Amino acid sequence: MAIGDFAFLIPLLPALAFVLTFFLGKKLPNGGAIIPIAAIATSFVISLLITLNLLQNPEEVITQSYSWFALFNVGVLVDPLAAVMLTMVTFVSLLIHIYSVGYMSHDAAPSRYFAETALFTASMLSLILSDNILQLFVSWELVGLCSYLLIGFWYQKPSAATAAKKAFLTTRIGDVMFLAGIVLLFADLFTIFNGTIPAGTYILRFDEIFAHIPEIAAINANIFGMEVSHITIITLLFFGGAVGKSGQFPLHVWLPDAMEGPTTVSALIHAATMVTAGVYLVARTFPMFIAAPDSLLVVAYLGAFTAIFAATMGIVMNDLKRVLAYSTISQLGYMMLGLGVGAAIGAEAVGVSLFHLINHAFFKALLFLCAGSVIHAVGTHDMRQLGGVAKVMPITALTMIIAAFSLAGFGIPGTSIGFSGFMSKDPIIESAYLFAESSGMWLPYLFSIVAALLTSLYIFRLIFMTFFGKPRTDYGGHESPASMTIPLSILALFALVFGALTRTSFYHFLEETFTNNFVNMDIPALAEMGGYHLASHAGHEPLLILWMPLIVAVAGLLIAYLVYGLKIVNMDNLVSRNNPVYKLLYNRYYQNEIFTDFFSVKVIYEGFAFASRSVERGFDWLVNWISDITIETGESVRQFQTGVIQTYATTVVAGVGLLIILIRVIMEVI
Amino acid sequence: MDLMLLAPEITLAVTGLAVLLIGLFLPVGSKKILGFIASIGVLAALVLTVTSLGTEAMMFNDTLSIDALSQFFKIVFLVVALLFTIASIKYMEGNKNAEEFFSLGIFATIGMMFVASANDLMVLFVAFELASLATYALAGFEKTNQKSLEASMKYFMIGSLSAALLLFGISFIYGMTGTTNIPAIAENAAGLVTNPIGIVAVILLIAGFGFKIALVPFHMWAPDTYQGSPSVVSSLLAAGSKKMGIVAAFKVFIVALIALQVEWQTVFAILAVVTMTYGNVVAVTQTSVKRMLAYSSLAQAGYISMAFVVLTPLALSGGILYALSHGFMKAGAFIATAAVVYMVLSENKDTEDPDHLDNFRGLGRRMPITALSMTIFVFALAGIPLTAGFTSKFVLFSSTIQAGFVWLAVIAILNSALSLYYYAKIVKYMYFLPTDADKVSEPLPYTIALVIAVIGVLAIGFWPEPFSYWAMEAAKVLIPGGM
Amino acid sequence: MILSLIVLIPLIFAALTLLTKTKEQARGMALVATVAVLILTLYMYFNFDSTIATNQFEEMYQWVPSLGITYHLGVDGIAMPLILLNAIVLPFLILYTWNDDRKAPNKFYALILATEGAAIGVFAALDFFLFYIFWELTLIPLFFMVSIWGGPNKHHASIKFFIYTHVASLVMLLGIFGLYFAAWDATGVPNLDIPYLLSQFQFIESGLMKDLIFLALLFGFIVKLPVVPFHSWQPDAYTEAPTAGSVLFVMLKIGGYGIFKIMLPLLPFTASPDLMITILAALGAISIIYGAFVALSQRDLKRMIVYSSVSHMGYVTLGAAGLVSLSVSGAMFQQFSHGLIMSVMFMASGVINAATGTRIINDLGGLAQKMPKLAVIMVLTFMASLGLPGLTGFVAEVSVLSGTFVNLPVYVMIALLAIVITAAYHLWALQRAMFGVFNEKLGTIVDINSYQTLSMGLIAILILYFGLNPSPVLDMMLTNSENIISLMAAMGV
Amino acid sequence: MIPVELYIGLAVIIFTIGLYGFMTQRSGIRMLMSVELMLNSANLNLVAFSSYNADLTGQVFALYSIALAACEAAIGFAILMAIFRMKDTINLDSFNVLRW
Repeated sequence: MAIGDFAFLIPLLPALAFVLTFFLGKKLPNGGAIIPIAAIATSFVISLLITLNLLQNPEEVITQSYSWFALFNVGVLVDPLAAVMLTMVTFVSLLIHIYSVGYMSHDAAPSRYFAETALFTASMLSLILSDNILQLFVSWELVGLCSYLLIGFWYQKPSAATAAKKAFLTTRIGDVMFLAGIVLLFADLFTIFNGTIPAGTYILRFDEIFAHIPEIAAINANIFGMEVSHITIITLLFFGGAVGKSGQFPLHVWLPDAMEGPTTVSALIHAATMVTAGVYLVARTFPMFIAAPDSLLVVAYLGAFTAIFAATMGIVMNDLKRVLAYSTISQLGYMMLGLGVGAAIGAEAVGVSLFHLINHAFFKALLFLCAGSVIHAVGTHDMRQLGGVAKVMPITALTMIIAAFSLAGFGIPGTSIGFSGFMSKDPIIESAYLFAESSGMWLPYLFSIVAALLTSLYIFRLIFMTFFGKPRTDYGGHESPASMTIPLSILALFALVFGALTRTSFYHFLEETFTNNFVNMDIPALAEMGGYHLASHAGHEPLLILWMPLIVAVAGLLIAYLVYGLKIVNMDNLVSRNNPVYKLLYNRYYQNEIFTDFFSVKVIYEGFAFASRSVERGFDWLVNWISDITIETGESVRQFQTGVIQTYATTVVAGVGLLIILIRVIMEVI
Repeated sequence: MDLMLLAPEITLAVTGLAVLLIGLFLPVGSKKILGFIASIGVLAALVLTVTSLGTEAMMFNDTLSIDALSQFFKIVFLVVALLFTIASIKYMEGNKNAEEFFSLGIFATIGMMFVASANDLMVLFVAFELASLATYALAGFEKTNQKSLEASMKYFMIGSLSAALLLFGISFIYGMTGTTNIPAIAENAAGLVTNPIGIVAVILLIAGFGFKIALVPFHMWAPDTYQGSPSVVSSLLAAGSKKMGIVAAFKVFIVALIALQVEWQTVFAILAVVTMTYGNVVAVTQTSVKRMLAYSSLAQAGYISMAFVVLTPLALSGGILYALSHGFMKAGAFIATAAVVYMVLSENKDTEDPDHLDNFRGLGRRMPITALSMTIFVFALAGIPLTAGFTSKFVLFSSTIQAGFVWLAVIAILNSALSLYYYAKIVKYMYFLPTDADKVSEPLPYTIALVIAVIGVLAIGFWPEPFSYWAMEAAKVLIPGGM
Repeated sequence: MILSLIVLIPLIFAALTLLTKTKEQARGMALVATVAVLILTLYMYFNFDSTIATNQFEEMYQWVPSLGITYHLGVDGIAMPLILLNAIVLPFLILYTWNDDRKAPNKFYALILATEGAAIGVFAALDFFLFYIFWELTLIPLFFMVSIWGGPNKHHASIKFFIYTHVASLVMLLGIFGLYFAAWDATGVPNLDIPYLLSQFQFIESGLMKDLIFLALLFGFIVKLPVVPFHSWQPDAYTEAPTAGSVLFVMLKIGGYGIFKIMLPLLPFTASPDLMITILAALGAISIIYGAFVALSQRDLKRMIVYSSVSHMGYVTLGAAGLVSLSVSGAMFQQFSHGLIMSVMFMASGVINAATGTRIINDLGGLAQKMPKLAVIMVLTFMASLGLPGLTGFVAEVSVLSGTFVNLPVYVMIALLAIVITAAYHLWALQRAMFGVFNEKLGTIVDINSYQTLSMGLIAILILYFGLNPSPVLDMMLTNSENIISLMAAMGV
Repeated sequence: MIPVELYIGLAVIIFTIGLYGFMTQRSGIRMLMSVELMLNSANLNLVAFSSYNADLTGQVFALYSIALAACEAAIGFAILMAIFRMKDTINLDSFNVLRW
């Protein structure tokens, strides 16, 4: 039996682990952590074996489909794109689970924690190996549910409950767009099939979708007088979903608040599972994006903007985890940018973006786990109260510094020397340059460069404020136990060398995704349909462009060192409420005021909901009015019945007279 | 001529006279037996009528006609009379004038029965008056009760006026057609149609019958009389004598005056709508149950009057079936009220309004059988399925649609829905509002009458076939064309 | 015979239960009856052929030949799942109330059984007379239920419900009359058989008549459903009803059933099918979004659930209007799913009300700490209600939305807007009521008892099961919707 | 021969007088008398028509109706007597306990 036949076990084992841990966990040591760990480890092994097999035999893509209900199916599709994601997710998730054993040892309900994280992982794995868009959406939603449960893990804390709700609702806005995209796609395919779908054909499976891209593209809708292709609408709706899940502007507001959960959950969300789903979705449906005019440009612009926008906020945050949260948003922007520049470099963009996704997973997981380690030890995550932690927690400090270098993208261009982050971020910026060159749109490239500077600045600010200098408060603390430091070290190793080791083979591997025997896509032809002009990707950029990312990274490091290490500038002048720029950044561009207080509360809740409530009262009033008026009529009409016999007689006589007259008149009329 | 065809009437007459005579020689204490005799007599007459269903004959120079219509209505009257006599056994307990009460009731019934089989305006008028005169006396039977007297007085006065109107109308009909025989009038109708007096005569007749049916505006006496009379008498009036007006109107208008069809159809359309709406709207605000039932009776009369407007065989059979159902439902409801009134008065003799809604509080616990029966009756009156009320409404309203009178059906339906409001109010008082009062024992005669009525209501609801069949046969008498 | 048994057992046992003296006898009797119905229904379900769209297990006896009334029962793929729903939930409902102390338990359980019998009767009836009888009979036990065991405003609520829905039933009755006589006049034979009358509708000549009949029938169904703006009886009745009453209310899926069973086969033959489709779709879309907004503004947990029900019922009409087999079967499934979800939600709100004495969401707080079992079940059902995949609500919603979009994109977009709002009020309620700091003012609170856990938990598991594997009920719905749609395709609608 | 219209005219006049009396009088006795007037006007009609149509039915009818009027009067007086015993008046407009 081929290893591929076990692919369905990859999500199923963690799902099973969820059930077992949920019901039995309380009775086992460590909340039954061993169950999900074993399950995910098995999944990891299967994923790894499948990936290795695929590396050798690229044509052995795994596809299995079973009918689910009506016209829909459930199935497994493991192509190179899915394989690398599976491996990464299982691996990072496994490490986080192991780390959590120590981290959650003091918590009241570890079994619930492990059950939910197992389900979280299972959903993400199911999302990755879906062979149809509906199953992907189903898993996508389950990921959202798990994030809701985990962010609100400490539900006793009102702030946690609020943050969980906010995360769910904000991503839900994206989800609805995603669903709308699916609905539109279904309707188009249904129409293309003329309403009769042959048995065994599942029209929402990726191969069917991709096979009908030209026909979908041919359908036009008229929106405000503009002729827009349905494929553009569908891809933009899909991207809307990705914006929500992957925390792109303007639906990123939930991500920083998501820190209310345990730090390990943040690591899972930010590195392995949830936020990468959006990027994965765009990568998965890349053939549709590239066939859609303008959709990729939107992806590129929004990605680049998010990268710089989030980075600006990263430099003023004082909360350890919040800095990392904004960093995640910013890095996700890079990944989106990497996909968006597919408008210039074609299918290669998927490799470029995904490579950054993988590397980011390693160093971001590492950053969060280190932060968790620090928080676990010292009990606070306000950087202003820390300082000199490196002396107390050397391993944590070292691994975190490695992660920081990886995030900032240190490495030597043109060689295989550099941190993982460098190996993957550099190509994105380069591609952005290529994109700018071929299309004349320079803004994404400029944004990506400035964001790189800011990235370096905020992460080293964090390092200097946390690990160096003198302790600002008496926080005590100790190095974390081995169950925590070992995962840290492993992740650090990957953050250090993974990029350099796999760089060349990775791109090659992923490029196979759209030319294998499951979907045979002619990407250039599709690009033509979308109106994009592909440029060849070769390293003949000017030297300055090649070195630029490193230059800004070093610059960021230096500024951080000067300001926060040597303190040559008194920050008190800058960091003040009177500085409008600082105020703007510190208040996060007043997003909370705009999105939460104004839009959600004022417009939706107090506006629409209460307007509807008034209408509802109106309906109620109408019904009651009918009843009241009847009773009142009865009250007044009954007064005719005076009880006096003469009145009665008169009524009878008048009735006779009236009827005679009436009947004469009516008969005349007739 | 076979006198056996009149066996039910003869049986009743004999019973009535026997009760009257025997009563003269009985001490007050043993007058209870009179009720049993009367009940057995009525029951015998009922059995005789039911077994003779389907016979057709003409008697006494074509002045009496035995046919499906007359038989059906006789059954209605006998059923009501049976309920009345059984329930009265308790009501008359210890009353020294019991023989008068029972014989008056029986004579009234005989009058109604003769109206049902009358084939001549003269017979019809005399029988009409016989029933009226007997019920005037019954309504005022509680001579020392001001309400009873007032009820009787109003009933009598308006009744006399109506009799005069009716007779005046009949005299014109006679003058213009030269006959009082009902089918013969139809044959000689030419003079009626051309003469403007014809319309006046029609209106006068409508006023005369409308008084009995209690159609607005000839209804003014009805709420007062139903409320003031003894409850058992109200049951006879609402369930019995009202139907007498209906059957008389059926005969006179549909058979005799068919030539003036358009005129009286228009009048009945107006009266039906006004009556049902007025009855329901005013009933909503009533607090006296008997008065509420009186207004509900108006509304029901309005529904039945729709049969005159629609005038298809199905509509007539609906109206006829409705008459039977209404007999069970309304008689039952009044008898249930009588039981409550009896209970209230036996607790406190001087209760001001013994039939006030407040006295129905917690009846579900206090008098479970009465309350359950009352619930069935009011739901039946509202037209809830599996009761007689639904079956008859089903036939009647559906015929309205069949004939294309959608507007009439809509008004009737809305009225029917409105009526649910006050019927449900009675149920609410009986079951949902608490009371501290204790459970009381329910008098057996009332209970038996109620059970009979409930059986009737449910039988027509569950197994409508025989009833609807005979109703259709009866309708065919009026419109020989058939379905 | 089996169908008659399923209908009559609850009714007969209702009468028997009325005669019992103690709570123990009454609830035992009720449990026996509902379990018997469940077993018979399961037997019927497993012998049901879901590949054919015709009526199965038919029974037919003459009843009132002079009016063409027969005692005609039978189930098809539209009715079967709904009977199954009733049969499944009712035993759990009895278990849920197992330890409750209330006045007149014999009446209480008798009314539950009567409602079950009447509801199943509506689904099984194939004669309009019988159909209408059961239809009206569902009203009375619920009227009593609300009036006797209801909340503080019970009298107003029950009478409003009673009369409002009675008006609708009567209007529907007018529609039935129209259908009845049109066929009678054409053929000269009275017949109230449902399949027969549905097939005769197309021969009515007057287009106006056809539209009037259609609209009259439709009015009866949408008030029962209910859809905005004919829903105002519902919030009061559902809210004031005792928990068991609320559950019985949601079990009464007769409005939607009528739409699928009676409206859709008639739709292509009306004079203006497009107008009718627009009416259905607009009512559906408005209900979805309006219900969601009003639910968002509610402060009472139970009222919020009720408005969420309004919102969900919009999918039924919207999917029916979609006229694609996927959307129609999705709408049917929505009925099934909604029945399961809402019953647990009402049970949960009932438990909370019993434990804390209030249903005002802001007065609650942190209940999850004291009632962990309830919290788990509640989160699951709330998620199902807001349409989370893997649970029944999603299957229905996605089928309705994607199917309907083919023909009616605009209305689907309106419905899509509501999804976020739907999520918002569900999550808001969960956050305020279950999570956060425990409100100490609520005093000592114990978790749900084992009967309640069992009943709510098992229904919740069914929600999960049918969400993951809807085919056992969806397949028969699909068969019937395809049948309806192919009929329409033949008419060119 | 006197034309039948004159009889009818007389009957209508008597009937109207009776109606007027019935509506305006408060005394029960007078109201009864008004009723008698109306009934007799109808009788007059019947007899006139009978003679006009050369048909005896009308006269028979009139005899019946006279008898019935007597019965009616008997019952009426009985009721009025009971009323007088209770209230010492036969002014009927003082009886309006039952109303609305």
